[in-house]
Amino acid sequence: MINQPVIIILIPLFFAFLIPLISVFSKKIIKIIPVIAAFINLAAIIKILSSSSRILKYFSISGYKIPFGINLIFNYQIGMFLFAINLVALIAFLYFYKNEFNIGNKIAYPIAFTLGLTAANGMILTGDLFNLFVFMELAAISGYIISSHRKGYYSTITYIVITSIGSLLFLLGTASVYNVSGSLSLNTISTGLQGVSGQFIIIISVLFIISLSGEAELIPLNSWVPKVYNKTGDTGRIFFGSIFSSAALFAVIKVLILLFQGSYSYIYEVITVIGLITLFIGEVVAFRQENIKKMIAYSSVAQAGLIIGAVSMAIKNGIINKMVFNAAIFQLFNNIFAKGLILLGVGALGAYHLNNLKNNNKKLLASILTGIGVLSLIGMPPFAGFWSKFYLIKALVLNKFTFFIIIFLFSALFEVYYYMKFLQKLFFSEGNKTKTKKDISFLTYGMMVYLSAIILLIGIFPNSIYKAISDIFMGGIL
Amino acid sequence: MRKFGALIIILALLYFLGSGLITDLKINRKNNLSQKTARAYINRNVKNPEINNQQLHGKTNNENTAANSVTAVIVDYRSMDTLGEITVLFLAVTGVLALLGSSKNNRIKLEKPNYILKISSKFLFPLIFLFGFYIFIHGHLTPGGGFQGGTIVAAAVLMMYFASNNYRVNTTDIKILESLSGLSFIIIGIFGLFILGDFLQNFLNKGIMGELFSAGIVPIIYILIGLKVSAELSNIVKEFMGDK
Amino acid sequence: MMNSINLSAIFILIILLFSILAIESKNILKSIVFLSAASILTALIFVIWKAPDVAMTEAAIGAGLTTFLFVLTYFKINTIKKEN
Amino acid sequence: MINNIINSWVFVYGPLSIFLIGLYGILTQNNIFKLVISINIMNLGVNLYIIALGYVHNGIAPIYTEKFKMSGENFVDPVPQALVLTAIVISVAITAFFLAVLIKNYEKYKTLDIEKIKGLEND
Repeated sequence: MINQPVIIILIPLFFAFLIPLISVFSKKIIKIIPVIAAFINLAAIIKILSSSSRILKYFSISGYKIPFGINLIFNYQIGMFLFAINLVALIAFLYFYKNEFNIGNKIAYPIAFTLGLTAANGMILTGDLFNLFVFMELAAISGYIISSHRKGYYSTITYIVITSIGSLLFLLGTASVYNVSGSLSLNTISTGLQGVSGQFIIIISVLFIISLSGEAELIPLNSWVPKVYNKTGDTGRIFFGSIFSSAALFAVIKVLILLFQGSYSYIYEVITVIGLITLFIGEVVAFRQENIKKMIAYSSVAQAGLIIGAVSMAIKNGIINKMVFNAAIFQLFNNIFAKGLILLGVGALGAYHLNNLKNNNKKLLASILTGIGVLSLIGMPPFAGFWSKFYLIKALVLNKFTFFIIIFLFSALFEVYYYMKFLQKLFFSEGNKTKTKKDISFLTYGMMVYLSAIILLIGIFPNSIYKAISDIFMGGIL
Repeated sequence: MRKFGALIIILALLYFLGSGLITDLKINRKNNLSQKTARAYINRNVKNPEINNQQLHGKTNNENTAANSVTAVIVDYRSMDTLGEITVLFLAVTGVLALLGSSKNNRIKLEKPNYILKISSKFLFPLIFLFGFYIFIHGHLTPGGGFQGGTIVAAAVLMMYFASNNYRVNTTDIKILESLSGLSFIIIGIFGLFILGDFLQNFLNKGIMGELFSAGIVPIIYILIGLKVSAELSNIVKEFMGDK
Repeated sequence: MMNSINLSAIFILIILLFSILAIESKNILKSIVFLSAASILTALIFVIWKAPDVAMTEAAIGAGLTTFLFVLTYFKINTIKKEN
Repeated sequence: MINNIINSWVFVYGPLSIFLIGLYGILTQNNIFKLVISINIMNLGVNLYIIALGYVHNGIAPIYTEKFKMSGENFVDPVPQALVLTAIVISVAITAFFLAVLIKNYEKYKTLDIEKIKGLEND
């Protein structure tokens, strides 16, 4: 009974609702509430993981079976994903607890972060199209609040306008799908859509892709990304870069696979092109940035493009090329940790601009740990990112996706160059400005060490993790 | 120039969307529901699909006895959406609080509140309040429910703000109310999880359709939603009036 | 021949007109009023289309509360403007 | 024939054009207030579109009463109504937050014009 995955959504939700009540009595305790929520959530995930299988299972809510009630999808692999995301969230909350709690309103931001975690978990778990919309809106609103954390009001406005367009398009698509197929459950829609004209499918897929591209940082609705990353706080950046974007990418993959079931090849061809364009443009623009926050933002956009491009490349005529698909999922998984570590490091070092960076012996350990994240992201051995990129290239070469490989390698060159520039400045630059930021706390060091240990562990035992998360929708289509 | 370009984009989109959607949407509107999940929601036969053409109003059944089908969908069949929805509202209100709470501005002062409004608000306030409560208590029988009733309560609060420059809403009460009603929603859901095995499953006696005390947890949840929404929207009104 | 569909066709045309006016009008207060009117008409269409629940919500939230929030924001902006 | 044209206007093209007018507003307007209004207009269009999808010819409101008490009545579809109810509440939540950000933004930059704010923004 307690093994229902709905618990993973409910725990942070419960604590978020608890915060106003607690604030009446004491404002000091609020600080620790998000940490407690994420911690209990992690424990719950481990408990549920221990009794789950690798086959995709549907869990009904309010007692009505598919397609009548809302359902959650869960299996071991999705549980691993949730574990990763909640772990990074716990670390982000700890960072917030230590460094950023005193900025801004002391009730609203803890609530926004806690509910952001709820939304991310919900986006990953839900098996219902409209429920996905609700969780996307929840993620969006907590994103709005988080992005206004350091008074970046104009970036928040851009973000609101763009994601509102996206969410309305999603609503249009959802309602049309319901009218034609007669249900809202992801796994029954595909049968309901049989015998529908190709034009309708094109419109629906365009609506879904455009609307989901807002949260998932893909072209065309991603122009908010650099602005928001530039203006939000450190915790907010970890949230956007590591938690929201991964959850949204997961939701995109879920819709692509469970809703369209791999048929309608042209959709996937178009998405591959979108992904590759996003990848290339992201890397090229990131290459030209001097502002590190914006550089990471564009790099994050590029990663999203790579993952979605590879996933849709893997699907052809209702058959999924398992090698490419699993490698892309592995890349998504590693990205959660690598980007979390980099953003944590950037926040801890206060390294926001390339010209202000300088070699600081006191913070050498933090620099090295950030370097581990960067090396993992650009795919250097022996870190986790190397293996996912290696598997991806191997799979692409074996399947002769030449065009993809060319663009991938070409943009990887840009990526390696600008991240190397970042590392070079971090370790060897004398720096022209003497700006001292307060010392990095022991807790922050601990979190960074922890994340880099995970990255290193995945790097040493890539196969076990790869196997643990492969065939993520087993039983759904694979 | 920009307007002209935008106009062309809009027209192209209208053609693209309209022509693509219109063929499959069955716009003659006949026999629209036969293939949909909505058919089962209306007939209340999700659990026993073979039962058809029975009298529902004035009788009991083991699935859902809310006379209003929209309420049945919102609070029972798709109740997870509603939980998400009130969370969205809760979060937005918290955000408004965070932003406007730190605002330098003072309360919007009316130069001289309308005399008639000032006098009549004293007895209109409880009436509107009661009307709001009526709407959300009868959500499972008549049109309306927690969201509509909550808005009406907030409208009463708004009226009080316009009637007097000295009126204030107690923030602590609002916080406790919204927190407790949200928590109770989750706790009722968890009761369902423990008693029957699914989150938010209806574990109470279903009663007879059309009566006030029927439909199990549906009216309870709708009342909680109503309380939460009224607290939250009153809070929004308060913040936008600049009252601190 | 004024059946419900034809009636709603005309209402939709009026809503379209109001929305164009709301966007193109130079005065913000006028825009708010046009938006509110469009919202009320939408609620009316919902009644015609047998959706009383949604009509109530739209009238209470869409036309009522949202309009008030707009107007209050407009007042606030004006007070800030005057202070400077 | 004429019925078909009216039907397609009422159920698809009319709501879609209201939605797209809102989009036009977002593309052309510089005033942030107008952007909020445009988003609300888009919302109206989408809500109309969804309710229209649930409409049934000669249908009645989906509420069981003394008069309509048998299952299998010719009700309109309740699901789109539920979806729109959710969407309206979410939209008012977003509008309220947007307006709050707008006020704070005005306090910061003293203008509502996007182009001017872009000029004032520093990195």
